[in-house]
Amino acid sequence: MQGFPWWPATASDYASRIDFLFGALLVVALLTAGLVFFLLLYFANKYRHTSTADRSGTTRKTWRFEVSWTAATLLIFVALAVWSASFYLRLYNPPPDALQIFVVGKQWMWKAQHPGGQREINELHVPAGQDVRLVMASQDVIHSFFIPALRIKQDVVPGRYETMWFRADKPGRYHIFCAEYCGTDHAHMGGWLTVMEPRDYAGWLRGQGGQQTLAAQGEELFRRYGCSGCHEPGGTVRAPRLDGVFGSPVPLSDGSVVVADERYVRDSILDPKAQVAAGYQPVMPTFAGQVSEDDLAKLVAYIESIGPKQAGAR
Amino acid sequence: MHAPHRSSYLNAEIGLRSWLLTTDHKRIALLYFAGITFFFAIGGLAATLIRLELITPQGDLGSPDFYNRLFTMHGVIMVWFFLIPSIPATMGNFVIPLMIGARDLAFPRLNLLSWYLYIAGGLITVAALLLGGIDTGWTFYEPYSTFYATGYIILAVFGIFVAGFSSILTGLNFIVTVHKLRAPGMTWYRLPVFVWSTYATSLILVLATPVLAMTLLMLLAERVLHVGIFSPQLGGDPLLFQHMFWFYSHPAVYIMILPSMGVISEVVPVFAGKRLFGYEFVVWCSIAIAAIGFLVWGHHMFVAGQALYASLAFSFLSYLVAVPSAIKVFNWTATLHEGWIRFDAPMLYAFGFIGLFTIGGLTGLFLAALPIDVHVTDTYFVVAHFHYIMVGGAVMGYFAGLHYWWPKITGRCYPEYWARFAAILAFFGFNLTFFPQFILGYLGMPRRYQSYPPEFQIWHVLSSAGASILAVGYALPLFYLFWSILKGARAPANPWNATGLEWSVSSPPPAENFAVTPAVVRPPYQYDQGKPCMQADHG
Amino acid sequence: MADEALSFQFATPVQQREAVTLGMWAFLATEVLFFGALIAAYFNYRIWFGAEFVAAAQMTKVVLGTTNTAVLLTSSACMAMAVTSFEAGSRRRPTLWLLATAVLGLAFIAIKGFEYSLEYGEHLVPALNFDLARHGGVAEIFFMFYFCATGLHALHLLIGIALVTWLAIWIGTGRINRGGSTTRLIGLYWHFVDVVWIFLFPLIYLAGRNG
Amino acid sequence: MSAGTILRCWLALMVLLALTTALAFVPLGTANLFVSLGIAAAKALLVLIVFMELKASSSLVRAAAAAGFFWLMIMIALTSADYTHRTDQRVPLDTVR
Repeated sequence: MQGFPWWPATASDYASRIDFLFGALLVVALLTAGLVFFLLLYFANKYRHTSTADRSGTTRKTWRFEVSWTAATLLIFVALAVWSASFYLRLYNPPPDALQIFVVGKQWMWKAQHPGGQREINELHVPAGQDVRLVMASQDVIHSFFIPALRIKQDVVPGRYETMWFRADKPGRYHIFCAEYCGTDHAHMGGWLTVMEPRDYAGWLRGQGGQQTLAAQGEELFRRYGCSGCHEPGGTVRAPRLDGVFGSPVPLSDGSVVVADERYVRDSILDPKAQVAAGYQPVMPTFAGQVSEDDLAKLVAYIESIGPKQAGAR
Repeated sequence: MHAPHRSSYLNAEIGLRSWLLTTDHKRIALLYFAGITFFFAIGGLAATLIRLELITPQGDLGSPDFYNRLFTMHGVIMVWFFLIPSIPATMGNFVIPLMIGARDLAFPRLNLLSWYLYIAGGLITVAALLLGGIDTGWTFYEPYSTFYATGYIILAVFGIFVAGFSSILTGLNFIVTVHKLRAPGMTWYRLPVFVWSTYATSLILVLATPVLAMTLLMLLAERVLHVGIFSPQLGGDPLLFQHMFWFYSHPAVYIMILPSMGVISEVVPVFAGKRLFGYEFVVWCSIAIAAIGFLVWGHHMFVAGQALYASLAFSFLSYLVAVPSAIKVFNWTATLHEGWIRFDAPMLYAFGFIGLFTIGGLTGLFLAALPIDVHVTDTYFVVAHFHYIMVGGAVMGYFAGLHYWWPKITGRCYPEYWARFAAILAFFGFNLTFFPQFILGYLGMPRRYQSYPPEFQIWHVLSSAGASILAVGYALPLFYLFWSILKGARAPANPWNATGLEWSVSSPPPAENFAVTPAVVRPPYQYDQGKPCMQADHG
Repeated sequence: MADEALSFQFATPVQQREAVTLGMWAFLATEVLFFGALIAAYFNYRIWFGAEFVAAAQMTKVVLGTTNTAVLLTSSACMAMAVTSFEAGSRRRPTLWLLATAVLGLAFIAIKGFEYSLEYGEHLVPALNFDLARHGGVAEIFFMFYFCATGLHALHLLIGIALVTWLAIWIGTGRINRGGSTTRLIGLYWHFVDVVWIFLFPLIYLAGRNG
Repeated sequence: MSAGTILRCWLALMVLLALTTALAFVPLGTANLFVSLGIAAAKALLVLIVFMELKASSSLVRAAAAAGFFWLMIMIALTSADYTHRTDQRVPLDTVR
């Protein structure tokens, strides 16, 4: 046993702010509970069966109490709701130039792929002080990527990408857990997040060997799966060119417009007939069941790499 | 067993057949007591094994699959076969007709059918659990439960489906009874609060349970036929399952806690010898909880991939539903003011309830706060929170009611000393079991883990130690209550100086409840200098 | 469902009648939520899948569906006539109206069965012979909804037909007399099954007919 | 509930049925759904009020009749609050069955 741990490790500024909110709620809770418990014990003692305390005030009107404590709790609760919601919105606004790492969950492990092509299992290395955006998918059941030290978690629902972002500040090693029950070895589906100084991180990346970048691997797959046969000039079938598409709005044949993000690219590979770009025939075959989540990540990274230059587009 | 001297529902007829085919609400309540005690024991056994396993960080009591089956069994049995029917089907069945001055529920045969459905569903599910168990967790999340889980899921889900109809029929019966069978003079504002709470519970039973039935049917269809409904592998959306599941299962929490609140609202004024403070507010808060309780289920899905706007709305509504609960706590506390407070066992359980429910409710505020929920959902913080509500709240209320009405039900008094001891033991055992789990949860310990990082161990050890105390606290009543049936002193008609109609008939009540339909002349909980003023002048 | 006999828990026949009526309506509220869960699922998938889901609805048989709606609405009118004439004290007329109701109910089931057989021929039955390559996965989910909803409705209707037939025999042989609630309660159930169909009809048969 | 009322109600139901079927083939865009549901609600109300005698029933029975539909509306409204705001519109089919 390792003593009495009272508080989880805090690895980011966001985590400290959540701790502050938690502390504020704790104060509200302690005050309320303290008041109730004090009154319970005080009354229980003062007005016990055998005591001779004065009981002449029983005819007082009750509605004034009722209205005031109803109003007070309502006000406090609404204030808390609004305050906490403002934190939550932040989780939904990832910064534009975050380092993007693909994470795939499967029974029972987490696999990560870095932009440089480095891969790791049940480990995640990230640089300190830099925004990191995780793009996550699941191969089988619902998992949940949970890093207590960062106070964040996100369920990963199979069949779609879920994203989550953070900026860790303090170098160190922190737990990663799977928080959504996923079967036999659910308890072992975890690992370690290693936050490193940027310099160490660069060294770590180099030490992982000279793989191709994720995008370069994706380009290879782009040819291997025959995508280039149609999506590049000179193809036999008229298909949209993909240069510069990523991150920009795409008009669809049903009149609506979507932004070509990771989700759109992924869905277009697996279920191409669902959202056909305007002016094209729905002739692309589905690649569902043929492309693994790992390869999908590479293809998405490739499409992203031939998108508009990062600085200008977003 | 010595037969009571007077003629009562217990000896009006004899023989097993007269019990198994009875339509007397009091006898059916006792049948439910038997069933519920049986299922509580099974669920409790599973809980014991879980706490035993968690003493050490490694998984050393059986395989991970064994552990997964254990907590599924614990959850399924406790939720559907203990907590949901616990108070309404036992005490509700027994005292509601007595409280409103009726001779029985509106549909006595339906009441019996509902017991048989409950037992049939329970036995089917227990059979599935014994044949090899299921490892889905009580939530049956898709797509795990359709294509990845092993075991007798079809059988277990079918058992829950059958038991659901028992819930619906019970709720329906109570609604009609409360509306149509009240004695003359028993106006709505003269109803004891327990009747109001059970009525509010019945609304949820009738309106939410069918959604569960349909959801489970679709789950079965998907697992049996391999055709997509919720499973993403077959084109469906697993979040739709979660929506439909929680549309039932969140209000189900109020099915568990509302009757308990009703019991406490009975016990507190009686043992404070004083009118319930803010009666109208307490009863309307019950209705408000039942209604708003339907609007908050999405707070189970804040990290599940639900749309941002939906999460914001559900968070806000979750704060709203906390308001009526808080008002009730304030009113119970205020009732004590200037009372003549006695500390008999039911009152000790009631004190325990208020304390634990307050903690459970306040931690609910943390979970309704979106960013805190992101951190602590699916951790032990949630486990601790809902055990404070369902065990600290609902089960404490169950024991409060059991001790309060025991003399009425059996005509016997239990040993007061042992009962107080058990109440205090359960309170401390409970806190030692579940308070450390709040800390564990904020530290990041996920739920449903058989093994865990060693730094969490100390809190698990404390929790398991508390669980052993809690187990004794829950087992003791079994012994002294059984003893009281054999050797206990005969109970007078109104041992607690209560005011309700059920206390104006003999203990145990006669088979027909009231020889003459009582005429109700005043609201409940009226005391004059601590002396009860009965609701009806002659019974 | 003992009729004019007053059960011991009730003080007056009026109280008994009001209680059983309220009980029936509470049961119907349960049924609304039971079918409603399915309909809510339909709405959400319609939002989520968009045009593809609606397109699948075009494969249903609108002529048969509309005919069946007319049959069921007419059966409800017959049921209402049965209740009215029963409460007016007649014995022969309610029996005939009830038999008409049951026959219309059976006609509905027969048309439904014919429809199912057509769908089987078009490989539209999930789990039995659904042609995924031809119709697509979204259509499969639509037809899963279709068969769940219409199947459960047909089950309710079969129960209704059995009740109505039983009632016709009992009234015809004079075992149920004026004053009891049974006829009215079975009527409520029958009309409710009709109301469910009234909502299923546009969702299943009329969706996507113009596009 | 006289025979005449029942006949008139039946006629109205038939007219509404013909109307809704005809309108379904008129392109109105998303309005088609609401028109057909509106007519369905009208038909259901006719059945509820006339055939099921809600017109002559106590307010308690009317409340019981409304409760189911009201709670169903809650369920549809709050679930669709999620579905209409989802940013992921499709879950593609993958893996073999």
